[in-house]
Amino acid sequence: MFETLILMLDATMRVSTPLIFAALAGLYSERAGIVDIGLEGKILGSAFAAAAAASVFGSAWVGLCFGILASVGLAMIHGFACITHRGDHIVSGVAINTIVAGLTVTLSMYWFGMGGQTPALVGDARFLDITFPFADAMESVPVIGAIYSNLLSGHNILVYLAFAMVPVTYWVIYKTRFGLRLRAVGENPHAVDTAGISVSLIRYRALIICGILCGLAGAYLSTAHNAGFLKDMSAGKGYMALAALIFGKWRPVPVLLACLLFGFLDAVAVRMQGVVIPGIGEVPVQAIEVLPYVLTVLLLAGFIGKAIGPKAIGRPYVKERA
Amino acid sequence: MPYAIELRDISKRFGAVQANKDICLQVPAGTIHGIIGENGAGKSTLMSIIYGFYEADTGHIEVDGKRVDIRSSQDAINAGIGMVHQHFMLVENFSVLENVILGAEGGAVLKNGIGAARVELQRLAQEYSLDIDVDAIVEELPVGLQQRVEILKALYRGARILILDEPTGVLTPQEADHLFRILKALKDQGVTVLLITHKLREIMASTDNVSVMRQGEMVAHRETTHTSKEDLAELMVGKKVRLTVDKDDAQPSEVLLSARDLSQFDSQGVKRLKDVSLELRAGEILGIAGVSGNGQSELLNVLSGIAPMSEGEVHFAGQVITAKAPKDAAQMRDLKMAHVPEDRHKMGLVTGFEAYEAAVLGYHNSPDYNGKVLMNRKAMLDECNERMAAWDVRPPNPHLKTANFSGGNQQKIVIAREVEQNPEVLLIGQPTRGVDIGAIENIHEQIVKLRDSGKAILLVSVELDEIMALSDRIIVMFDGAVVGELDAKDADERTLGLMMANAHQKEQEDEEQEGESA
Amino acid sequence: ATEPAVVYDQAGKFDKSFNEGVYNGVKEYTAETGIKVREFEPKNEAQVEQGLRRLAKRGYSPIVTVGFNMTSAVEKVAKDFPEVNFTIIDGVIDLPNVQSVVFKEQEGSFLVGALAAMASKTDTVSFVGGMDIPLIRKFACGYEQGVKYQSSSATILQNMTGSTGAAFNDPTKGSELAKSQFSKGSDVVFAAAGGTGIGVYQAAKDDGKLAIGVDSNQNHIQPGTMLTSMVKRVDQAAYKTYKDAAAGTWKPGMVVLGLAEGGVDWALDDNNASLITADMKTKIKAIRTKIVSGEIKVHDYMSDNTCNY
Amino acid sequence: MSQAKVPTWVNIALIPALNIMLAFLVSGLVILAIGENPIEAAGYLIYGAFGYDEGIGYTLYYATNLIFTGLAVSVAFKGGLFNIGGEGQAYIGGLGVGLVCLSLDHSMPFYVIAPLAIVGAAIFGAAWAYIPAYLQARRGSHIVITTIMFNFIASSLMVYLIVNWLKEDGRMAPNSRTFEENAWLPYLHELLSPLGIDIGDSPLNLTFIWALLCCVFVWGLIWHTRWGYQLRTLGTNPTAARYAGIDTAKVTIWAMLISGGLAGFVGLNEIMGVNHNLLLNFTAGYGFAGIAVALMGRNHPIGIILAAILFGALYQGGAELAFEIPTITPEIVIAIQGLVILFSGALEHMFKDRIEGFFIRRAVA
Ligand SMILES: Nc1ncnc2c1ncn2[C@@H]1O[C@H](COP(=O)(O)OP(=O)(O)OP(=O)(O)O)[C@@H](O)[C@H]1O
Ligand SMILES: Nc1ncnc2c1ncn2[C@@H]1O[C@H](COP(=O)(O)OP(=O)(O)OP(=O)(O)O)[C@@H](O)[C@H]1O
Ligand SMILES: [Mg+2]
Ligand SMILES: [Mg+2]
Repeated sequence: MFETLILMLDATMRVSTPLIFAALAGLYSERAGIVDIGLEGKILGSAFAAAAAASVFGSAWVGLCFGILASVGLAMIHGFACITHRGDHIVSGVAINTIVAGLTVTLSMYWFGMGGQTPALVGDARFLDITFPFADAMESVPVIGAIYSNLLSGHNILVYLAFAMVPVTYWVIYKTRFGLRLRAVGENPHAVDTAGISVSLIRYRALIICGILCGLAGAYLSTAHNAGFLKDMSAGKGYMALAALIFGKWRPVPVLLACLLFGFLDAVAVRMQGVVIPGIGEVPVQAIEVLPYVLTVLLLAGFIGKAIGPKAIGRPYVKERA
Repeated sequence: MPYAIELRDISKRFGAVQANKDICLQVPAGTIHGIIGENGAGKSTLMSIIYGFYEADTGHIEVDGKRVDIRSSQDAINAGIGMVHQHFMLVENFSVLENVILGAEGGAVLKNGIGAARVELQRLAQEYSLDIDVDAIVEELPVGLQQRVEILKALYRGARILILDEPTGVLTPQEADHLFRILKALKDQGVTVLLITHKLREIMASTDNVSVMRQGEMVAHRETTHTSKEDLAELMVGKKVRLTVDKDDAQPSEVLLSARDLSQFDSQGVKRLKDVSLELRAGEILGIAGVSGNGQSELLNVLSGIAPMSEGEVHFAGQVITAKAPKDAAQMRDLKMAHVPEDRHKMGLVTGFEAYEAAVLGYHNSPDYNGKVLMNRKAMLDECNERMAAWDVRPPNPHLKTANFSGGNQQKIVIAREVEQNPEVLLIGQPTRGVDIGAIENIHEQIVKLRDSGKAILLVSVELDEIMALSDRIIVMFDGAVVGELDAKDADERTLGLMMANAHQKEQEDEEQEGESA
Repeated sequence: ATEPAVVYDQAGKFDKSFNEGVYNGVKEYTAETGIKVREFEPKNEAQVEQGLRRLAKRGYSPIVTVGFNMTSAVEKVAKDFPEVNFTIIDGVIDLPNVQSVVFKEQEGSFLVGALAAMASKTDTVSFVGGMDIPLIRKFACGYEQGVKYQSSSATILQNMTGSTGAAFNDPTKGSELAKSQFSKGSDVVFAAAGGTGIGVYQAAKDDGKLAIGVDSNQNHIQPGTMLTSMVKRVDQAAYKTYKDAAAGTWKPGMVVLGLAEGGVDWALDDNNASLITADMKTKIKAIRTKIVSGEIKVHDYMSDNTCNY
Repeated sequence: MSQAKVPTWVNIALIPALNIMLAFLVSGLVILAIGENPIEAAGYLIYGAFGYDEGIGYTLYYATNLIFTGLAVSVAFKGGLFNIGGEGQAYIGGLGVGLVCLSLDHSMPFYVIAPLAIVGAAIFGAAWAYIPAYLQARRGSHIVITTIMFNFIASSLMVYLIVNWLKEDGRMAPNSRTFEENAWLPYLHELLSPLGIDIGDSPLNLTFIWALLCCVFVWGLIWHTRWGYQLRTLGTNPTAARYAGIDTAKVTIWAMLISGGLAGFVGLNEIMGVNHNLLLNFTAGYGFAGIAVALMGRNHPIGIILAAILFGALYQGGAELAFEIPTITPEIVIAIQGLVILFSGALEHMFKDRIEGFFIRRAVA
C-alpha cells in the first residue's frame, strides 16, 4: 500500500510539474490584470520549439532556450494585442492557441516531414533524471528510504525547478517593488499611472515572466517527460493550469496545492485504467478520467466559493475617469 | 516673484469635444487658488493636463518661471506637482503604507523602503495633523481618511503644488473643515494649492484667488476678497441664480411609510443598520443628515428593497414587509415607491445604454413601454424626448450614450425618470452631488413640487445646506442608528454637525455602553 | 492505367505504426513502378467522406482506405461509385467493389508473447493497449496465449490507454502506464497502441526494461531495448492492391492474412539481434511452424468477444 | 460620443476588411516560408470555398455549426457571462438528438421526429449549461472554469455512453447504429433538385435554415424584449440590475440555458443532418471557434452570420487547399484561422483608432 502510494506521489510530481509552471505563469500575468487563456498555446509552442531545437543541436539546454524564446514571443504578441492595442484578452488568447496548434504541425511537417512530430530525442537532447547521493544506499531504509530515493530522488532538473519556483514567486509577488507594482496594476492601473509608473511596462514585464514559465512547462513536456514533440501534446494542460490558478485564488502556495491535486488525480486515473476492483468489477475508465474535473467543479461549488480575482483583470487600461 | 505655476494657451480636444481652449492661468506661490465651473466645463481635464495624465494638444506649462514639458505623471511629480483626483486613485486592498510608497518604494526589495516610509509618514502626520493608521487597509477606511491618504501620497513625493479636484464632494462639514485646516497649514509651509469645487461657500471661505471656467474656456479671474457667491455663480452659468430654495411650510398629512426597528447585518455579520424607526408623512420632506457611511445607504437600500432587511418591519401601501415577507426592488416600485440612488454611475444608470434606454431602468416591465411580446421603442423615445426638454438635459439626444452625458445631466436623467413616475414615496440620495448650480436649482424645485402635490420624500444628503434648505423634518444618523430628530426650523449647521458626530449626547452614550457590558 | 489513391485515417500517415505501415507500402509501389499514388489525410469525419468522393469523382481507382474508422464513409461512397474499386484495411464491407483486408493479429501476438515469456526474468510481462476495442483485445488475447504457452506460471499485466481515438496518440500516458507496470514487476511490455507506444518504448528504455513494437517494424525506435516487433504487413496489403489492380487481378471480398500468408510475423534485425539468443530463435521457429500447420490453434478474441482458450 | 462623427461604413466594412486582409497577408508569408506559392494557395482556398456549388455547400455547412456556437457565446456575453463551454453543450446536444432518433426512427415519421430532435438538442444542450449557470448564479463559482471543466466531463461522458451503451456490438468504430432514413434531415440539394435547382451535393441541410431562424430569434430577444433589456443591464452593470429589481440569478441561469440550447443545435446539423449516427468528437472545436465568431461578429446576429461564413470558408477552402497541395498540411488552415482571430479580433483597434481619428479630424475640421 505504502509502496503504491509512494509510486503515485512520484508520478504526481512528474505530472504536476508542467501544471505548476503554467499556473505560476498565469499567476504573474493575471495578477497584472491580463487574462491568459493562451497558456495552452504557449506551452504547445514551447514544446515544439524545444524539441525541434533539441533534436537539431542535440542539447536539451539549447532546446530549453528556444522553447522559452518561442513562448516569450507568443506572450509578447498577447501583450501587443492586449496592452498596446487594448484588445480583448480572451480573443487574443484563443487566437494564440489556434495559431500555435496550426503552426507547430505545419512547421514540423515542413522541417521534419514526420506528420507533425519531431524525431525522438536521445541522450543529451533530453533532460535525464537526477539521482540523489546515496539514493540506492538509502533505498533499503524503511519509509524514509522509500521517500528519499523513490519519491524525492530520480526526477529531472525541471521538476525540482518547478517546485523551487513557488517560494520564489511568493517572494517576488509580496516582497519586492516589482511585485507591489504588479499587484497594483492588476487592482487599479489608474493608481499606478498617476503614481508616475508606466502601466504598460509593468504588464509587459509580467508577460515576459509568464512566457518564460510557460516555456519551461513546454520544454518539460517534450524534452523531459517525453522524448520529442507530438501534435497537440499540451492536451489541455494550459486550461488545467488556468483552473488551478483560479482554484488557488491567484496565490502561489494554494495554486501549488491545486496543481498537485490535479496531478495526483491524473496519476490515479492512469493507474486505475482497466483495473478490476473485486466486488465492484471494472470501474468504467471514463469515470476515473473525469474525476479531476468533477472534483474541481465540486470544490468550486462547495468549498472555495467565490473566486475573486484581481479587480482590473481583463479590462484594457485606457486613460479615462475610472 | 515668479508664479508657482503658469499655463500658456493650453488646448485639449477629446474626439469631437473641445475640453480646453487656449487656457491661460497664473498662480502665485503659496496661495490657494480656486477653480470653478459647471459640469463639463473642463476643470478636471485641465488639471489632468497639469498632472501629466493627459497631454495638451497645444500650449505649455511653466513652474517657478521655468518652462517644463510634462508628458507623464512622473514628469509632473518631478516638477513638484501632486494631485488628489476627483475619483480616488488608490489600490483599495492595499494598506495605506503600500499605497503611499507605490512608485516611490526606495529600493527593489520592499523591506528597505518601508521602514523609511513609516518614519517620514509620522513626520508628515505631525506637521500637517494628518494622523492615520498606516497599516489599515484602504477600502476599510472612511472616505475622509482615504482622501488623507491621497494627500499624504502627494506630500510624500515632496509636492510643492497640490491639486485637489472636487475634494469635498464626499466629505462631511467636519471633515471638510479639517481638510481646509490642512490646506491652510500647507499654504503656510509655502505649498501652492489648486482647488476645484462646485461649492462657492468653500471658495469664499478658503481661497485667495479664483478662476472661472465655462465650456472649456477661462472666463474670469478674481481675488476672492473682491467677489461674492452671486457674482461667481453668475460668471459660471452666465445667468443670475438664487442659492436658497423658497417653499411654503409643509402640510404633513397621513403616514405613507413607517419603519419599525429596522436592522441589517452585512455579510460579515456586522450590524450596519441599528433598530431604525421612522415615519414618513404625505406632503413632507424628511431629511436624513449624517456623515456618509453611517447607515444612510443601507437604509435606502433596505427601504427600496434592493437589500434584504434582517429584522424589523416596514408598513407601506397597506403592506407589512418583514425579513420573512420581503419585497424586492421591482415589487416596491409597483407599490409606487421611487428611488434616486446615491451613486448614479454604479446604480442609477447603465452607462453603456443610450439615454432613452437608461430612462426606463426599473420600469422596463411597465405596459407603457411594452407590447405583447416586444418592447415599444417608439413610446420610449417619445417620452425620453419630452423629459429631456422638460428637464433641460443637455445635449437633448435620446440616442447619446449615457456615459457621454456629464454627471449633472446624468443626474437629471435619473431624477426625471423617478419623479415622472409620480410615486407616492420618493427616496432620494445625494440629489445634487457634483451637479452644478443651474442644475441644483432645477432639481430642488422639482423635489419641492412633488412634496406640494402631497407625496412623501425621504432625502439623504451629506450637503448640510441642502438638507436644511429642503427638509421639513431632519433625522440624524450615526453609526447605523438614529441619534436625533429635529424640526428644520431649529436646525443650524453647528447643532447638526454635533449630532452627526454624536457629540451632543456623549455621556448617556457611555452609560449605555456600560449597561451593555454589564 | 490505374490511378491509385490512398486515404489515411485521422491519425495521419506518420503515426509510427498502422498508417505509416500503409505509407511504406505506397512508397514501395511508387519506387518500383514510378506511378504516383494520390494521398489524402482527412482531418475530420466530414472530410473523410468528402475526400473519398472527390477521389472517386476524379476517377481514382483503386482507393486504399486505412482503418475501421472509415468503414461507414467507405460504405456510403462505394455504393455511389460502383465502378470505383476500394480496399479497406482492418474493416469489413460486403460490397461488390470493395476488398476487405483483415489480419490474424492473434497469431503474431502469440509469437511475441512466447518471446516475451522467454526474455522475462521476473516471469511477469505486460501489455499496453491503445483504444479499448475488440481489435486491440485481439492483440492482447493472442499475446496472453503466447505467454501462457511458454510459461504457464507467468503473470500478465494489462492496461488499455483509453476508449477513444486519442488513446492511440498519447505517449505521456503510455509511459506512465508502462512505468506503473514495471513497478509491479513486469520487465517486458508489448504495446499495441499506435503513437502511444512511443512513450511505452521510451519508458522501457529509461527504466532498462524490454519493449515489443507493433504493426510496422519498430525495432529501430529504441535500439537495444526493443525485444522485437509484431509486424502486421499492412504495407503488403496496400502494395498488393495496387499491383493486382494494375495486373487486373484485383478481386473484391474478404482477404485474411495470417502467419501462413506472411501477413503477420515477428521482426528480427540488427537492432534487436543482440537480445535474441539462438535458443530463443529455435523455440520461436518451432512454435511458428506449429501455428502455421494448425497444430497450435490461437483463439481469435473477435470470434466470440471473449478470451477463453 | 466620439463614434458619432465616424461614417458607419468605416466601422462595419473598411476596418474589418483591412484586418482580414492583414491576416491573409501574414498567412501568405507563412505559406511562402514553407516553399509554396501563396497566390496559388489563395486561389485554391477561395475556389474551394466559393468556386463551385458543392464548395459553397460545404462552406455553408460548416458555417451552420459556427452560427449556432457563435450565437450561444454572444447570448451569454450579453449577460456578462463568458460561456467557454459551447463545445460540451454542443456535444451533449448531439446526444439529445441521437437519443430521439435512435428511439423513434423505427416507429415515427419524419415530421414527428424532427421537432422532437430540435427539442432534444435544445434541452440537452441547455441542461449541460444549467449546472455551471446555477453554480455561478447561486454559489458564485467562476463560470469560465466550470464550463471548461464541463467540456472535459462531456467528452468523457459521451465516450462512456457510446462505447458502453450505444455502440453496435462487433462494430469497431465507436458510434451508434445508423438511423433509418426517416430520421435524416433532408439535404438542401435534395429539397431543391425537384424545383430544378442544382446546388451540387454537400452536407448542407435543413439545419442551415434553422440557424438563420435562430439568428432572427436572438436578435429580437436581445434588443426588443424585456428579458433582453434585463440581460443587457445585467451584462453591463449588475449593481444597476439589482437596483432595477431584476432577478439577476434567474436571468443569469436563463441566459446560459438559452446559450446552451443554441450550442446544442450543432448536434442537429452533425448527427441528424450529416452523420446519421451518434459518434465521438463530432463537435471538432466548433464550440471554441464560436467564441471567435461571436467576437468578430460584434455579438450581433448579422455579424455572426458573416463571421461564421468566413470561418466556414476557411474550413472548406482549407480542405480543398490541403487536397490540392498535399505538402500544405491542413493544419495551416487552423493557423490562418488563428491569424484572422488575432487581427480582426484581438488587434481590431490597431487600425480602428487611427482611421476613426482620421475621419473625426476631417469631420471636425
Ligand atoms: N476621457 C475623456 N474622453 C473624452 N472626452 C472627455 C474625457 N474627459 C473629459 N472629456 C470632455 O472634456 C470636457 C471637460 O470635461 P471635464 O471632466 O474636464 O469637465 P469638468 O469641468 O471636470 O466637469 P465637472 O465639474 O463635472 O467635473 C467634457 O465636456 C468632455 O466632453
Ligand atoms: N469617456 C467620455 N467620452 C466622451 N465624453 C465624456 C467621457 N466622459 C465624460 N465625458 C464628458 O465629460 C463631461 C463632463 O463629464 P464628467 O464626468 O466630468 O461629469 P461630472 O459633472 O464631472 O460628473 P461628476 O462631477 O459627478 O464626476 C460631459 O459633458 C461628458 O460628455
Ligand atoms: Mg471633473
Ligand atoms: Mg465632476
